[in-house]
This record gives sequence, structure tokens and C-alpha cells, in this order.
Amino acid sequence: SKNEKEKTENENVIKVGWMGSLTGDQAVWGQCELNAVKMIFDDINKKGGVLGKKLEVIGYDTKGDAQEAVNVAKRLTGQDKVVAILGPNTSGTAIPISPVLEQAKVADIATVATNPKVTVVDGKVKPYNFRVCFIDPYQGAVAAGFAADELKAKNAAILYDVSDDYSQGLSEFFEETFVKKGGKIVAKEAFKTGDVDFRPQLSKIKSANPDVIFMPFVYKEVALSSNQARELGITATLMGGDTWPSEQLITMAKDAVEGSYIVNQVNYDDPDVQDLKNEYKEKYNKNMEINGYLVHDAIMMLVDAMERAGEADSEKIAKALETTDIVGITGKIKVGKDTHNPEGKEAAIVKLVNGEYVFQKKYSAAQ
Amino acid sequence: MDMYYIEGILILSGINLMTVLGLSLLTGFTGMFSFGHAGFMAIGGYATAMMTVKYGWPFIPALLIGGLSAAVVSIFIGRLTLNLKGDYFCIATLGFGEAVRLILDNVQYFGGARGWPGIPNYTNLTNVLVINIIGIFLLANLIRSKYGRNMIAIREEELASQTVGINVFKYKLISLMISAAYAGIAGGLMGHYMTFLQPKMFSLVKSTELTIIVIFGGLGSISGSVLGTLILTALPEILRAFSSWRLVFYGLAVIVIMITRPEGLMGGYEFTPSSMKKLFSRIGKHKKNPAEDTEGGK
Amino acid sequence: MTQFLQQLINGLSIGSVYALMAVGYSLVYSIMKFSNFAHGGVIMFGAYFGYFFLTKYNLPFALAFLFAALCTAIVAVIIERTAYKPLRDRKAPFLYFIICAMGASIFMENIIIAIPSIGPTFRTYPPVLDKTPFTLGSISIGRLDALMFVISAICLLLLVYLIDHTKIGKAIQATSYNIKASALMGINTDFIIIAIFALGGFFAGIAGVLFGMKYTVYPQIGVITNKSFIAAVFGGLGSLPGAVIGSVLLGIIETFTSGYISSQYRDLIAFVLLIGVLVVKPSGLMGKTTEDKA
Amino acid sequence: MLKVDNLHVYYGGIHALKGVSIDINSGEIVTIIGANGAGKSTLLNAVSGFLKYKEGKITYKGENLPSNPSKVVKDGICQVPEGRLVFANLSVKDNLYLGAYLRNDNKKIKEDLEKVYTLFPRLKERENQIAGTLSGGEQQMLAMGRGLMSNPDLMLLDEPSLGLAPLLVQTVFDIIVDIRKMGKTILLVEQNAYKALSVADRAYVLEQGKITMKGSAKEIAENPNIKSAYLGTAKQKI
Amino acid sequence: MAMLEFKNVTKRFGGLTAVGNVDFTVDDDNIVGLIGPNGAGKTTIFNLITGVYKVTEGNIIFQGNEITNKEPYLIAQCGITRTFQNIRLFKKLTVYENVLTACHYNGNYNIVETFLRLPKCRKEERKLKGQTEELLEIMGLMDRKEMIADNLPYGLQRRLEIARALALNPQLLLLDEPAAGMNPDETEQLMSLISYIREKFGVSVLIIDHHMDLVMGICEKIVVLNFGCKLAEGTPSEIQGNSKVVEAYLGVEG
Ligand SMILES: Nc1ncnc2c1ncn2[C@@H]1O[C@H](COP(=O)(O)OP(=O)(O)OP(=O)(O)O)[C@@H](O)[C@H]1O
Ligand SMILES: Nc1ncnc2c1ncn2[C@@H]1O[C@H](COP(=O)(O)OP(=O)(O)OP(=O)(O)O)[C@@H](O)[C@H]1O
Ligand SMILES: [Mg+2]
Ligand SMILES: [Mg+2]
Repeated sequence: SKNEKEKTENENVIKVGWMGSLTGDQAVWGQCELNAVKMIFDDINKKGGVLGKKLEVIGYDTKGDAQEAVNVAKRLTGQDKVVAILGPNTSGTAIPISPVLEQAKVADIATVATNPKVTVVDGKVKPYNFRVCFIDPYQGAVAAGFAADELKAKNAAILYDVSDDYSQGLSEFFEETFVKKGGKIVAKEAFKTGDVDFRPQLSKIKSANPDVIFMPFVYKEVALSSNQARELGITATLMGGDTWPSEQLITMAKDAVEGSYIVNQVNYDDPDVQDLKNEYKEKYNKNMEINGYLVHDAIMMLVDAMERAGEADSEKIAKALETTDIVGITGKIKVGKDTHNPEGKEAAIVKLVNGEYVFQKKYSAAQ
Repeated sequence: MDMYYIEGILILSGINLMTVLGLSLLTGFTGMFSFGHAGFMAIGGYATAMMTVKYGWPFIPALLIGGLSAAVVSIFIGRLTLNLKGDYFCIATLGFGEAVRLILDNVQYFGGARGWPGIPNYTNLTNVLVINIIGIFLLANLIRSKYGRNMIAIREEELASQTVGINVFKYKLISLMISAAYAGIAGGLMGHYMTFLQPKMFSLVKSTELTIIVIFGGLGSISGSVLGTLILTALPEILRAFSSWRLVFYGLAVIVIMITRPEGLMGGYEFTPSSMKKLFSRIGKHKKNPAEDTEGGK
Repeated sequence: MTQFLQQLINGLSIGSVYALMAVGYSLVYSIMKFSNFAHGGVIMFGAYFGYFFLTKYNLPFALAFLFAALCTAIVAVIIERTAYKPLRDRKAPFLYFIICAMGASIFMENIIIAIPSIGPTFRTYPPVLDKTPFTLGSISIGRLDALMFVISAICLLLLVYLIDHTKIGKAIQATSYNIKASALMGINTDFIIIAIFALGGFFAGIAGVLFGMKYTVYPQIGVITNKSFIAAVFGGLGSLPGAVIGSVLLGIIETFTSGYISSQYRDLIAFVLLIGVLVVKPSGLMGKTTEDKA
Repeated sequence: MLKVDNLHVYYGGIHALKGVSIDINSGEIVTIIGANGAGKSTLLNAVSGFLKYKEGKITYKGENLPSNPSKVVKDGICQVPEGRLVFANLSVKDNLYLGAYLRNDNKKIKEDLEKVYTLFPRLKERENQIAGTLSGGEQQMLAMGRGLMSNPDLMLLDEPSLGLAPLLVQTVFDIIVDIRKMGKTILLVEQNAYKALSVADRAYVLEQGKITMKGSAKEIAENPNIKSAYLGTAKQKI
Repeated sequence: MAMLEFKNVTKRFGGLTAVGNVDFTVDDDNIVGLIGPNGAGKTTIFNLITGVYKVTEGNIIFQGNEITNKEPYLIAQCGITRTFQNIRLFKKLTVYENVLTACHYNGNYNIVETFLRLPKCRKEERKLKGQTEELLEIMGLMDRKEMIADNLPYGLQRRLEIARALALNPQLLLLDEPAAGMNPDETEQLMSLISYIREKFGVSVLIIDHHMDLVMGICEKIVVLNFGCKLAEGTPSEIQGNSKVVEAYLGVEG
């Protein structure tokens, strides 16, 4: 009955939910993501839509708060009757919505929720949770592998945000792989979300004299900490993850991050990426953040699933998503049956050269 | 409106209400202002989840353990901080709340900052409702007893309370313990509703929200706490359509209520049969209210 | 040894940032006797004013600095007039002020996010100072840090002078002790309160601009003021020297904890210390304890 | 000099002053007597600008008196409030100097300070003590002294003998007479009606927010009703 | 028998000796006056007896038990209650609640009984209410029982403070300037009230006041302080005739 009602009501639109932070300290990413969704939906609709219908996004703010996320999920599935949900952009909000999704039988494609437990808990895959990004262990391992094998680093230091799940996850897996490869972690220093001064930690790192410093946190803090590191006379190579790439980083710390390496989800030299980036910049007069690229691929996954399912039915879409095998702008996306992760997605190693993100090579962790 | 969605809001209101009730005892009735109650929620949440997940206990006994552990921790904190006055106590509790979060961020046994997923979904509207009714019943009984009145006396005038034989420290501690226990149980409910716990959920912002609710509802009024919780949990949901403007309105609403109704919604009043009677008789007479533009002389 | 000195310098520079914020907060506390949790928001406004004066209007640095501080002072006064004055007129208890302050703080942070032309993006101040630090052996002192330290010191000295040696300072002191009695002395207390908020706002503006220059501008920078609240309590609420000493101590304690004990548990140790100090001295380091006279 | 005309003051719903009119001539001591809660302090607070009044007029030296405490002080009216309200955290000396806040004539201020110290030697002794820890009576002296420091033309004294030792009560009334000799005008509110009437020129009786009687201090003191109600010959009842 | 013994007690604030080596006693069923110039240390003595201030030197004995430096609430429970020079009521509470709160220590039920509102709790609550009403009746406050304490006229606030102090069934009642701010007529009423209370409740009273009619009128013994030290002790007529007291405190007119 649910489906019938929906059909009579909205003959020609397919409602897709979006959730993420429009306020709070993650708002930069959330707002960009929602804007990107709107833009991409417009494009798709201009080209005739999907299954002959137009796509419509209903987006709500989660503040990055788990409680709010649950409310939003209930609202989207219960009240707005969306066929699938895009987002959210943090693991802490993606994990608690699974029971809601399961009850409503609506699939969710998370954009940058990298915690493995978003899709799998206790070895069991959650039927309605998907994602387009690769996961923390993978990213951490890639970074460590690259540091040890390609940069020939022996000693590494880690600076991380103890109160952030992403940061804690990546540093954990970086450490694990790096030590396995025979390297040594000479310093592991923490700070707390909201901190702006990292010199005490960096001074300590400096005296440990590492070859590389792994800094898995968002670019604002990267900019601050790398500037401070250089100020203190630290010359080690800096490394980071997919939270680094942003025009902002260059404005804020161009010299400090020169020569650093990043494990990224996207190859910025790809032509498709350029189109999207420019279109966004033109439309919103802002630079696109990483979320924009990932949500683009999430939408591709969704559209592909809808087309294969042949109708905009939430359960059928969820089924179809399980057999996704496409190539998005962030790489190959083949959904793993037991993980719901994009398997075999290669990471792009990017180096900062003269204030540009220069693609180096594709790299996958040989675990 | 979809029932499923409304049910969700009600459950969350109920969970918040449980903490707010406790906080109302501490802030509204005993006059102590806490910025750390999210910390007690966190303790209760993790303790409850530990009992159900790691030791396989049934939900209700586990919840009691959650409440108990928060209360036990509150004894330690109380011993150290209850003699502090006003803002000093407030900052000390803020420190406590942040400290709890910081410790949990580092305890890998509970998943650290990355959180603890896979907690069974035991919380539902029925048990939240029943627990809240019990909570209100117990609290209302407490307030109407010498215990509650002693706390109110302490709020009004500490030195005078001492000289009428009230052991101020003891009653403050009792108040803190009970309020911590309520928060602990709320934390347990929350963990088993979200099926996930993460230290981030129990941030300073959460503590702040709770305190705002208590004062918004009206100090020293249980009905005010209930009403305040319902309104302030529902308000952001109603404003959801305004996306990024919604917290702007929320902030504005808080200010407007505070300056137009400085007693909070229900300051000092309760919904009881007798007060309702009084209220109606007053509405009848309320027509002419002479000037109120004075600044108090004494 | 070099590391010790470097950490000391790091601590001092962090402490001076806390101090600039704590002073404005403490100033308001001393008169109004409540924690003005909107102070963080006001500082954030200061940072944005500075940013826009520099980038949009291309004002010279000194001018932008001054204008930003002035505009911030106005914002602080507006908050006082709209959110606190009605409460003051009704003689509401201090809790209501705190809640209003929180409301204001939520409002301020989110209005910045919600206004499309500002939004949540991080913004970087145009480079004003040379980034290369001064070096002493292998110890480095950032130019901006040095500048901040100097500006903080000058501001604080000016403030001390203002309070201790001018007439308005006397009036401020008197008002902070007893508003009604001050009015009896012919002090225009309403004006004094506005002056205090303006002064606090002015400091917040300076803190905001310096902060923005150093750490970029974004809607949540107000959060950092939580630390300065703690510092002010540590030093003794309402006492300006206390606020400064508390801030510097907190900065140094934090640095040394990160540097020598554990950066994971830095804040924990700082909080434990805070509670320790309060247990021994319930009104902070410089706060006065008088036995309650019955 | 001061003229209060048909003054009405409300506290929320409480009608505290119900059309009070009084006038004071320059150089007079006028006293207002009345039971607890009659509205005496309310009247003084309204004059000194702390309370806004609903109806009525207060004129001072022929001009409308602004309803703003600091302006009132500027005009030369100074209230020594009930309950003293000294600056509890400041020293005795600082308190006295604050009394002279609106004055700029430093030399005269010093002289006045000495004058206050001769009137109240106790204050000189305790010059550097924190005012909040003074005894009740000491605080009362301080409040009077501080009032004098503003060098007012009209002093409003609200129960200046409250809580003072008998010896000091006498002193305070002596001082009041002295102050008048200095050319100042005094409006005195007192519970100690007997003493108040003995120094005053004229008196008003305030009962439940209304002036019920007025006249020269002598007349009032001899009125049998006043005698029984305020001068303490009424017989005991609980 | 001596109910309260104040033995060589000294209290210093920094360099200031507020009370220096004072000793006196209050006997059973007695009204004792404590007088002296402003700042002589009278209120300080009350604060020492009730544990608000800590004693620097000396001992305070109540009914044979040492109570020096005990917590104020324990002293109250021992049977000493007081009023304050600056009234300290529970301002926002009603007259009734003010007294009820003070009656609590007679209420004998525990927290479990409270939470479940067991019959024991109800019974005890009824008892407390009865006691409160009885006391309000005696003190003539019954008709104002629902008024907020802060809105009471000054004289009644003082009376309420006394009622609150009596609610604990004290053996010793300390009154700090109960007649301050009262006119002579009201003072006379207060005098009869105090005498009545003494008879009705069988309490001893230690009273500070500057109204000589009151002190001389009802006290059986008077202790005079000056500069923190005891200046004289004796019956009212002895004190009135003591030239030192006249010089330091009473003045010629008395
Ligand atoms: N701030 C206030 N709010 C409400 N009512 C008040 C306030 N201040 C005074 N009142 C009431 O106004 C009336 C007059 O009070 P006021 O203080 O002027 O009396 P008073 O004559 O000075 O008495 P006292 O001798 O006790 O000082 C009293 O009934 C009192 O209860
Ligand atoms: N907390 C305190 N700190 C410092 N000095 C104090 C303190 N309390 C009282 N004093 C001083 O002790 C002395 C005695 O004060 P106390 O209040 O006992 O006087 P009192 O006899 O009650 O006078 P009054 O009749 O005026 O009330 C005074 O000089 C007072 O300044
Ligand atoms: Mg009065
Ligand atoms: Mg005294």
C-alpha cells in the first residue's frame, strides 16, 4: 500500500533522501555535498531523468549528531518516503541509522563514512548500508605501505585527533601496517577536536626526528599543524589521507605542505573530475570539497541500481545495489557482497607540488 | 505525520526527559548548575551496554547497573566539588564531563573514539514511557518530602539551611547522586536505542542542551521539565525544513523565552489538580493588572 | 633543555591567547556575576570583521584591526541590550543570564553558517606578517606569536591602567561590587555596564583578529573560549590578574603535559589540576575568600 | 526645595504609595514616620530615581527631577539607604572616596574626608579594613560618611540609627543636626520616632502608602494617636 | 545549671581580634542579653556558637558536651538555633514552607519510604504539617501562611525567623537584634512575644539588641562586650549603674 500511495501521489518524481551536517563543525562538507547533489540531480533531470522520472532530493541536517541522524532517517523513510538515502558524511551518524533502514527497507549510500563498521558489524553485512569510499584500514594501510615501500621511510610519527573516529581509525591501521613492514613509530601524539595549537606535540615529534609524519585529519587542522611544524623547523615529509585535498589547504599552508603525499579517493587530473569541479565552482562560487566527488559516484551507483531494478522501489534498489559494478570518477566501484564496500578501489597517491595536487600513481595496499 | 517518525521523536524525548528530570532535581530544586551531565549519561550508557553485550544481562537490570555506576561516580565527583559555589561548580562539572569523554575516547575496550556499534536495540516507546512515568513518580514523591524540601531550602539560602539543621553537603550529594542515576539510566536507554555509542554523543553541547531544557521549562517544576523537553526536542524537528537556519531559530527561541518569561515556561508551578483549579480561578480575575514598571526597592 | 625552552615558549604563546579572551570574559563576569558564554561568539564575530575588512574592503592592517575591534564592541553591546538588559531589569537570577548567553552563542554561530555569502568555510587571513620565525639556537618563536604576546601585554597593561587609575575605572570597580550603591554615588550604572560590554567586546575583537590571523576563521572558533573560561576560573573569577595568570598557567600546563606526560590525556590532566586547585582554594588562585558574614 | 506631588508607586500588583505629597524647604529637617511597610523607603527610592512611578510629579528646586539615580545625585541629592549598601569588597577609605565620585575638587575632597573622620573616629581607625567585614554599626557610619562625601544639598536618610548602639544613636542624631548646620537639607526616615521628632522641624506620618498627618514636629509628637502608635506607650499584645 | 558555657573563647580575623578571651554562661530557663557597642563582637559570638565561624582558641560547651567547631547543622540539631542580624529567610518560599523545612528534623522516615511514599512517610508528613501549623498559630502567622516570605513586612519577617528557629524545638534560642527596624510599639510586642515563647517552649534565650527598653526589660542577666572583651556582667540594674558600661555603650541618656 505504501508503494501504491506513493505512485499516485508522485507520478513523475523519484524522491531521494540526503542527510549530513549543514550546521556544526562539519558543515563545510555537508553543505558542499548537498549542493553537489542538487546540481547533479539538475543535470540528470535536464537529460531526461531516470526511468522517465525526475529526481528530487530531500535533504536534512544532522549537525553531525547521532541522535539527530536517527530522527532524520526516520523522517526520510517514514514521512517523506524516499526510495534511497545519500550520505551521511560521518561514520558516527551512518552507524546508528542501520536499524531504521532495515525496518523501512531503504538503502543508504554513505559518502565519506570510512569506519568499517558502517556496513559490517560482527562479521555480518548490514543489508541496507552501502558506501562509495574506501575504508579506514585500507587507507591507513595504503599510506603506511607507500611510506615504507616507496618513500623508504624507517621512522614515522603520527599526529592524530583522539576524539575523532576517522583519525583514530587511520592512525591505528597506519601504525599496524607500518610496523609490519619493519618501520618504527617514533612518536604518536594526540590532540582534540577544536584544538588550534599543535606545537607542544610537534615539539615532541621534532625531537623524535621521524622521516615522515602521518597526519590523518581534516585540512583545516592540517594547515595549522603543518605551518606550525615548519615554524618549529620540522623538515620531515608529511602524509595524509582523503581529508586533505582542498583548495583551502593550499591557501592556508601552501609552503608548509609542499612535497607532502596524500592518499586520495580521487585522481584530480582526471578530466571528468575537472568538469564536475568547474561546474560546481561556476554554480556556487565555491570550491568543491572531496564530498562532492564521492556523492557524485554515490548518485551514479543509485541511478545505475534504479535502472537495473527497473523501478523506483526502495527494496529493489537495495537489491540492485548489491551487484553494482561501475566505474565512477573516483575509480572502479564494485560492491562486495559481504562487505558492501567498493572493493578493489585503488587509491590515488597525490603529491603536493607548487600548490597543485599532482597525481602520482594508483596504489593499492598489498595486505 | 508518520507514526514511525513521531515514535522516534517521542523515544528521544523520553530519553532526554529522563536526564532532564535528574538535572531538574539538581539545578531546579537544589540550585546547582551542572555542565557535565552528558558525562553521567555516558557512564550509564557504556555501563549498561557492557552488561548487556559483554555479560549478556537482561536490559532492565543492566539499566539499573548503568544508573548505579553513574551514581557511584557522582559520589567521587561530589566529594570534591560540592563545596564549590556557582560558576566554580559549573566549570568543575564541565571539566568532569569533558574528562569522561576524553577517557572514553581512549578506552579501546569500548571502541574508543570510533564508537561501539552493534548494541542490541532494546529501547522502545513502551519501556521508555514506563521508565519515565516511574521516574516522575519517584521524583514527585521526593520533592514533596522533607528530602526535597531540604534541597529547596539549600537552593534558597545555604547558611540558613545549615542553622535549621540541614546537612547541606549530604543533601547536595543525594541530589547529585539521584540526578546522576537518572542520567545514567537515560544513557543506557540511549545506547540501546541508537544501537551505537560514541563518546562524541556526550559532548559539552549535549550537557548544554540539557541545562537549557531545564531552565527553559522552569526551575523547580517537574511539569516544566516535561513540557520543556517535549518542546525543545520537537522544535528542532519542526524547524528541520529550514535546514541551516534551524539552529538560528532555536537560539533565538531560547533568548525570546528567557526574556519574555524569565521564570521559564512553568517556573515553580506544577500541573496538579489543585493548581489547575487555582489557575482557572485566576484567569477569571486576571483582567486588570496594574502597572508593573518598577525596579524593586529593597 | 632546548625542548624545555621551546615548550615554555609554546606555552606562553598559547597562554597569551587564552588571556586575551579570558580578560574580556572576566571583565563582564566582574560586573554581571555570570559567565558570559556568548563571549566565544563575540570573538568569532571579531575574527570575521577583521577578515572582511582586510579582504573585502582592503583596509590597511592597523585600520582593519581597529575597525574590527570597534565593530565587535558594538556587537557585544547589542547582545547586552537585547538579551541581558531585559533580564537585568527583572532582576532575574544568574542562571537565566547564562541560558540567554548560550542561546545567543548558538544563534551567533549558526547565523554565520546560515548566511549563504559567509557560510561554514574556513577562511584564511591574507598574509600580513612574514612567516619565518625568529630563531634562538634551535628554539623558534613565531613572529605572530611574538606580536600576539606583545599586543596582549599592551592591552592588559592599558586595561589595568584604565581600571586602577581613571575615574571610569573606579566606577567600573564600584559597579562590580554593588550596582545599587554605585548608582547612589551618582555613577551611571547602565552606562558602565554598556562600557564594560563594549570594552569586553573590544578585547574580543582584538582576540578574534589575532586568532583569525593565526588559526584561520570559521564559525566554531568560539569553542576555544571554553578554555579561557576554565583559565579564568582557575585564576579566580572576576579578577583580571587572576584571568591572566590562570590563562598563562593553563597554557603552560597544557604544553608541558603534552610535551612530557601524554598528549592523549592532556585535557584530562588539566581538568584534574583545575579541580585540585579548586578543592584547595575554592575561589581560584587569585579569587578572594571571605568567610560568609552572617 | 523638593516637592513630591500625588505620587503613586506600584510593585507589580502591590500599590505601595497611594498619592503621597510632601514638600521640603531648604535648610529644614523633615522626618517621615510610619510603621514597617508603610512605604517610607519606597518614597525615598522614588525620589532618588530607583523606582519609576506611575503617576505624580517630583520637582526639585522648581524643576522636574529625572528618574535616573545618577542624574539625581548630580543634582545634589544623596540617599543613605536602608541596609547601608557599602561596597563590601572595598576598603573603608575607598568607599568614602567613591562617595565623592562626581566631584573633581580634590582638595575639598581631602578636607571633607578629614571632616568625616572627625565625625566618625571609628572609621579613621578602620580606614583600611574591607567594608564587608565591618560590624553593622560601623557600616552604618560608613554609609553616612560616604553620603556626606558627595557634598549634597539634600540628604535622604533611611533609618540611619538602625542597629546602632545607644551611644551612637545619640551621635547620629547629633551629626544630623550638625549636617543641617552645614547648610544642608535633610529628609529623615526613622523608626525611632521619638528621636527623629526631637531633631526635626516638621514631620509627616505615612500609613499604608498614604500621608495621614503632617505638621510641625512638636505638634506631631504631642498628638495622642501618634504617641500611642509610634512612641511606645501602647500596652502589650502578642 | 549552666546550659551553655563559653570558655575563654578567642576569634581572630587575620590581625583583628574580634572576640578576645570571652567567657560567660547561659543558665537553664534564662534570658540573657548580650550588648555592646557596634563591632564589639556580639554577632561574631553567635557565629562561633552556631559553628558558622571556627573558633581560634577556647571551648564552647553545651549541656556538658563540647560543641566547639562542629558543623552548623549539627549544632542546630543539638538544640541551638538562631536568627540573623540581616534576615536570612528562604525568601522565595511561603511562610508555611519556611517553618515546615525547619520542622524536618523531627520527621522520621528514610529515602526509600520517600520514593515510594509509603504509609510511614505519609504519617510523618502529616505529623510535620501538624507541628508547623501549630507553631504558625502560636506565632500569629497563620493568616499569612501562604505568603511568600520576601513579601512580608519587615516585622513579620523577623517573627517568621523566630518561628523557624523554634521549629527545631531548641533548648537555646539566639536572637540577633530582633527589634532592629521596629518602632517602640512593635518592640513592646516583641518583648511580650519573647517572654511568652520562653514560657511556652521552655527555652533559654540569648539576645543581642541595641534597644535598651527591650534588653533591660526582659533579661535576667546581661553580658556587656567592648572591643571583643567582656566589659561587665550582671543584672540589668547592675549594668545600668555600671559607669564603664555607661561610658562605653549606654551614654548618659541610656
Ligand atoms: N521589591 C518589592 N517588591 C514587592 N513589594 C515590595 C518591594 N519592596 C517593598 N515592597 C512592599 O511595599 C510596601 C512598602 O515598603 P517599604 O520598604 O517602602 O516600607 P518601609 O516603610 O520602608 O518599611 P520599613 O520600616 O520596614 O523599612 C511594603 O508592603 C512592602 O512589602
Ligand atoms: N568575616 C570577618 N572578617 C574580618 N573581620 C570581621 C569578620 N566578621 C566580623 N569582623 C569584625 O569583627 C568585629 C566584630 O563584628 P561583629 O559583627 O561581631 O560586631 P557586633 O558586635 O555584632 O556589632 P553590631 O552591633 O554593629 O552588629 C568587627 O570589627 C568586624 O569588623
Ligand atoms: Mg524602609
Ligand atoms: Mg551584630
